[in-house]
Amino acid sequence: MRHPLRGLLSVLMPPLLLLLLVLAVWHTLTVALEIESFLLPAPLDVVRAGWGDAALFLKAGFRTGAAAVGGFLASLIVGCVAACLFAQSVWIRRSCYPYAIFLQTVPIVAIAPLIVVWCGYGMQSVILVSFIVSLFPIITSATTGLLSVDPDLLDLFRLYDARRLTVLWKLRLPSAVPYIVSGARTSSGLAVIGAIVGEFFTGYGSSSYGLGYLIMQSSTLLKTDRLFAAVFVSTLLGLAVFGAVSSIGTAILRHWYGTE
Amino acid sequence: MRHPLRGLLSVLMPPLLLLLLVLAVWHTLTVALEIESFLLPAPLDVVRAGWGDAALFLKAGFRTGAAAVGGFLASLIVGCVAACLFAQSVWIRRSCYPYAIFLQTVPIVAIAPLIVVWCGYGMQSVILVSFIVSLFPIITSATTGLLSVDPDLLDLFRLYDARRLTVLWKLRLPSAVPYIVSGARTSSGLAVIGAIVGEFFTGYGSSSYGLGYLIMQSSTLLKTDRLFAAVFVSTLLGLAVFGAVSSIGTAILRHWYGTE
Amino acid sequence: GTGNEPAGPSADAEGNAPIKVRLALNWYPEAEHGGYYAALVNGYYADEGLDVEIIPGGPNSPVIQRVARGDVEFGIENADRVLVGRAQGADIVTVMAPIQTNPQCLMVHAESGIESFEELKDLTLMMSSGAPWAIYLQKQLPLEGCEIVPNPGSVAQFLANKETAQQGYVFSEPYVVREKGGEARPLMIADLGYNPYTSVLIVSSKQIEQNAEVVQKMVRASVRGWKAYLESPEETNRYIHEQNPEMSVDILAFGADQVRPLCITAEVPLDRLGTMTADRWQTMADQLIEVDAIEAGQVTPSEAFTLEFLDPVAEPSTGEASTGTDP
Amino acid sequence: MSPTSEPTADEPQHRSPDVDHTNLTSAPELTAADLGLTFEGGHRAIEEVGFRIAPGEFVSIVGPSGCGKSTLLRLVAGLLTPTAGTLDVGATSRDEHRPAFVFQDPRLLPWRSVTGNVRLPLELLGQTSAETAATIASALELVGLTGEDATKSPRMLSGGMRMRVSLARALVTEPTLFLLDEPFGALDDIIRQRLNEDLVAIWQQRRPTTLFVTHNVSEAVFLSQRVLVMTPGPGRIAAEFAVPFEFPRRPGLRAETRFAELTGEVSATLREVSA
Amino acid sequence: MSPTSEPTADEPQHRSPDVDHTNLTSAPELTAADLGLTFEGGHRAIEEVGFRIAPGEFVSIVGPSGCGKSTLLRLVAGLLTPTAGTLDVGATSRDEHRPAFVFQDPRLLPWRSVTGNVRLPLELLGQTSAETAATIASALELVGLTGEDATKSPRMLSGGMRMRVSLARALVTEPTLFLLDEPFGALDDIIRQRLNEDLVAIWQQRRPTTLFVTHNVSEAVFLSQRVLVMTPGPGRIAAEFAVPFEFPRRPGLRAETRFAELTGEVSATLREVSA
Ligand SMILES: Nc1ncnc2c1ncn2[C@@H]1O[C@H](COP(=O)(O)OP(=O)(O)OP(=O)(O)O)[C@@H](O)[C@H]1O
Ligand SMILES: Nc1ncnc2c1ncn2[C@@H]1O[C@H](COP(=O)(O)OP(=O)(O)OP(=O)(O)O)[C@@H](O)[C@H]1O
Ligand SMILES: [Mg+2]
Ligand SMILES: [Mg+2]
Repeated sequence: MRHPLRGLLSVLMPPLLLLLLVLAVWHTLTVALEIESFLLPAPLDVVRAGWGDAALFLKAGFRTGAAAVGGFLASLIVGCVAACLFAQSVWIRRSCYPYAIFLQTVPIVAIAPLIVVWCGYGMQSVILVSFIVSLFPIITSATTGLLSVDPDLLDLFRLYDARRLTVLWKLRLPSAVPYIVSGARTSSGLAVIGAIVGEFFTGYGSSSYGLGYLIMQSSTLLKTDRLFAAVFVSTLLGLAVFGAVSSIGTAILRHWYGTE
Repeated sequence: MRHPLRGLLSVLMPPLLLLLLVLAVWHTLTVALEIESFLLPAPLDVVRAGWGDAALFLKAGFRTGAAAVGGFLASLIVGCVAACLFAQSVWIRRSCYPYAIFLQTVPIVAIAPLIVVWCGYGMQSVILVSFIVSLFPIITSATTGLLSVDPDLLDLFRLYDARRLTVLWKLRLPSAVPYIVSGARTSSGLAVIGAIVGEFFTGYGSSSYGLGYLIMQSSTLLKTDRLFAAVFVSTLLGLAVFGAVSSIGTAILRHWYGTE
Repeated sequence: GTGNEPAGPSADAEGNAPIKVRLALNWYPEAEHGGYYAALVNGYYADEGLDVEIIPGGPNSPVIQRVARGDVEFGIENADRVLVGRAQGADIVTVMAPIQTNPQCLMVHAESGIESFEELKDLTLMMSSGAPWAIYLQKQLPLEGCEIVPNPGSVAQFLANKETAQQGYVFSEPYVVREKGGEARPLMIADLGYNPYTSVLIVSSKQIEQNAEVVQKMVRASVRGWKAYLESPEETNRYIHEQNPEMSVDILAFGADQVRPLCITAEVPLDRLGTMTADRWQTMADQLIEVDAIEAGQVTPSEAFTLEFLDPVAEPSTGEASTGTDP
Repeated sequence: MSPTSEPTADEPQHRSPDVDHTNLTSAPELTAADLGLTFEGGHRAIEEVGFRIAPGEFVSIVGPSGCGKSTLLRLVAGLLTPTAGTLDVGATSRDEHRPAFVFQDPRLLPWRSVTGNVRLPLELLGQTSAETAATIASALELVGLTGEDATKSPRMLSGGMRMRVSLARALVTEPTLFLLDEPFGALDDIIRQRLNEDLVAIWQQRRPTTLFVTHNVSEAVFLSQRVLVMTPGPGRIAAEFAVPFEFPRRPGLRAETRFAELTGEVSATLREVSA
Repeated sequence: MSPTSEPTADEPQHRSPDVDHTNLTSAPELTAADLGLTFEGGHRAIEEVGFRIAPGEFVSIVGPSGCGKSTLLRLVAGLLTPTAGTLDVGATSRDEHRPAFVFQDPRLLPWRSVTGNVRLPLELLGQTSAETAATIASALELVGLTGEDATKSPRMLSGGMRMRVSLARALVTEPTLFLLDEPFGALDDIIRQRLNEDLVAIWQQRRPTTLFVTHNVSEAVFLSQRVLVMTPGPGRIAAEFAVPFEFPRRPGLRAETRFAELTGEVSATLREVSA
């Protein structure tokens, strides 16, 4: 009934149209309001800056992306495990939430020296920062999910004196999937910004750099066009991770729950 | 049956016990491993640094806290409104999510000049940064919630040809409350770190300062004990906002859904 | 009110109301801004009929952007960034340069025995590797076996690991290192030949066109302030400490000591404080082109500064020291 | 009529002569021809269903579990779109003959009290609270819920009470098209029989076109003018029975022989098609 | 027995002499005295309930909607804790006489197929899939679900099918204590009567102590050895009736006069207490 190419087109059209609109407004802004290019570069300049150094941006994007994906996966696993612990009792929750919150509210600049001393400079530290930054949403949404179980189903498990672990594995975790998916969506973006911030403080030198370095450098040199090109790549990165997480999440939800 | 004071005590005991344990381990670490105090100060030093300047930390905490609360509330409102738009159609979602992700993945350092130039230094810019940082979790969890509606209930509304707005207001939004609460929990911590980072880049200069200034300068001048005291205050701040959001959320959930 | 308040603005000799101007700093208030604060504290600005508000900065303060847009009238920046800003279209002009020798340094541990850049070998260098001076340094030196990593913003790493070198400002980081029981030897970047003026006063060219008189007053008072600061910084330091309480009076005193020889050099004695030369601006531009910070032909170094507001008596007769157009 | 004869849309209407026509609102006529529905997964739920239901007629549908009764009702309500055949619900706009639907599972909004849930359709139709309070109270009374129950949240209700709330929610709009999917499944006999009688009374008064799905053959016969029997899935209409008893139907009817005979006949057919 | 006489725990058991004792597993005895439950909000659901149910006895409970039948079953299952009186379910450990419970709402795990849902209790009791496959298949067959249905997800089931899955889930563990909360509420008469007969057969074979809540008086009489009638909330036991018919009970029983008489008597009492 539907041509596959037309399907793809209809998927891509609206965002592209909006993109064009946004670019037009942005362009008009820079021209009409005479916004100086050192503040907000014209879209064309950004494209030119990005295109001119495409290979470099791509490489940097890949490096940062790899760290972000690593940090995200670590958060997903550790976050779910932590949430399982948190769901066990209100005491554990009360006792441990402060430490989870600490991880979320601590500025990376404050703990960067510790991280570097213990993990050294390089990818592993960038992943660690990305992990720290993206952990909390998973913990909190998974915990909420694990606790929002249908009480009737819980009764069913109680009837058979199911052990906590069994309830967790066979009831709470599957029920929490929609919440975990929602948390993972949030985390995916945070993992990317976490990797970039990680590169600011613990990242690579200048010979092999990620987006964090490009952003820092362009900002120092006031090369706003380059800066925005790098930010654009990081957004693309965020979109890619988010898109992947969303698609997987949607597939799981559709398969398991028949909901969108 | 239960003495109220005993109740309070039983609420506070476990976290306090764990805190003591953590402090003991931390202390032992700094002593046994001979970790230099400029890397990881002993807990006692941190307490001393904080206590000695309690008034100052309190004032800074309040300033940052006010900005964080402002940013959080703005996110809550704007995030819910955006999610309502996102829930209207898959096209809007596809078209607008990239921009939401942009806000999450853009390093504040990259847009700080724009913010400062347009909003000036001070509280309003700090609130703006806190808002930008804490917006995404609300959008994504509220959107998930608005879309995870019981299809049978949706049928009920379809029967009466309820307008989109009515479905949104009377069905989707109430159904999404548990998701919004979960998103708000995540946001609360992000709003605090957002305010701190905001103060790094768009803050009040230094005469009337928040935690961001304290953290930045203690870090530069390697006053690690003060740095950790400031981080501790920011964690307390995060806890306070998180606690408030959680309690309100739990109350709403208990009232509406009878679940925890 | 601790008695350290700057002399309040008062009506000038002709009885005109004081002119409000804002001065944006590029960092938290420190010794590198000492002269401007001295002008405020000692009432030199007020003497000129100016009501100056000094706006402290911090990391990544957009000083050039704000000055260029006219959000603030004056700003403090470093000379290389002025050129970078001009290359990006910011029409700003430097009107005085108090610190002749750039305070940027690379600290090594004293016990390492390293005394010069050429000896840097097998070290971890912590520096903002994207900054022009850092690129210049990398181009100039072999840096055998050196690993360059981001500057973490604190000297903790440096203290923890003897095999490191770290960037710093000569009047700040070495003090912190000493305070924590280390001993750092600063290697001045200026000695490599990369030596942009520091803490220069910038304005937009529009400001010069429209309010030359105000600029003149500002420069005059600032020069006075710097001279005063170099002589007796104590009272000013106390005021800076109030503005930036995390900076102790001691470290500010150390800073003032360090900044003095950077301002008063063999070429520039105290009475010519604030002056600049076209040669150095040209060199700076060439170096920036060399490190790819700007492109050739993007800036005309002679347009980036003017000496017209500096005391013409003290100037060697190079430029046409016109008094500028009346507003 | 032989139970194996296929009903067609052209068959004559069975209308009892003793029905009260005074209060007759114009109710829709329902016509289906060759109606079929295949779910997305490929499961054929109903197939080649044809019927014609006169305005104001009360028709019951019985059939084995899973044969497609709920699916048929959802099609009529416009909640599903036919994948084959045609369906005419006799309305030019949805507003004209808006169906009231009692779902098989009594889904209530968990964040609203009983009253709030019953008020919902009125709100959706744009009526203000002031004018609705009395309507709601009388609907709740009709289904046997007390004032105390009215303030309870759905989680505090028993299964039967939830079903009654859902019934009250449908009754409150005074519909001209009434679709009931086993509304009395979870109710005890006392309340069930009382509601049967009330339902007949309501129907007589307002004469909505009514489709009533039930598992209880004697209930189907007691209530309706016609009974449709469906085959196991994919459901078709296997037989239809006219119910020639006069209205209003009194409880005594159940004890009469002609009632037992017809009920037995329908049951036998049902058993036959189920086998 | 007069319908108004209060039952006591000391009353003699009614056991038919023709029950098959060969396969008798030891089933628990249930004793309640002065049992009461008040919900946290202050709502008294049941009050002063006393009974004694012999090991292997089949007892039905009827009563008006909202009278506390489900609550009583949940108390017996240990899902609620009595706020007054005592309840002895004749087991020293929960493992000993683990109740199988058919909930009034057929709650299934939405992420498991029909088979997966039925397998759940076996998994929870630690049995491996290999040995359970046959058990599950036969339980599904018993409730009339096909192999095709077995792979469906709960969302694709009709209301009656969901109820049957929930029944199969309870049957699969071969329990000694059987608690059924209107398991046949959403089923058509055909399947309902077949399941009635199957239930009697299962009970006869394994003799679990059985508490059966229903709205259908004739079903209660057909199935059980004793029928308890409860008052409207707060529920008490208003009357009890011994059912003296022999086992196995054949469909023909429903047509007999003594059946109609007893059913009539119970219905009358029910109507009386409900009024
Ligand atoms: N969680 C609860 N909190 C407060 N009241 C409750 C709760 N659950 C049930 N009730 C009340 O307890 C009473 C008995 O409920 P129960 O579910 O036992 O009734 P029932 O006899 O099973 O009714 P039905 O036949 O309609 O299922 C009802 O009035 C109900 O409103
Ligand atoms: N969403 C769906 N996707 C696929 N199959 C479905 C779906 N909903 C229902 N079915 C199937 O369609 C058939 C008819 O379902 P329906 O709910 O109409 O039965 P019913 O006659 O109402 O049964 P009951 O009396 O048990 O309620 C069933 O076999 C069911 O499995
Ligand atoms: Mg159905
Ligand atoms: Mg019940």
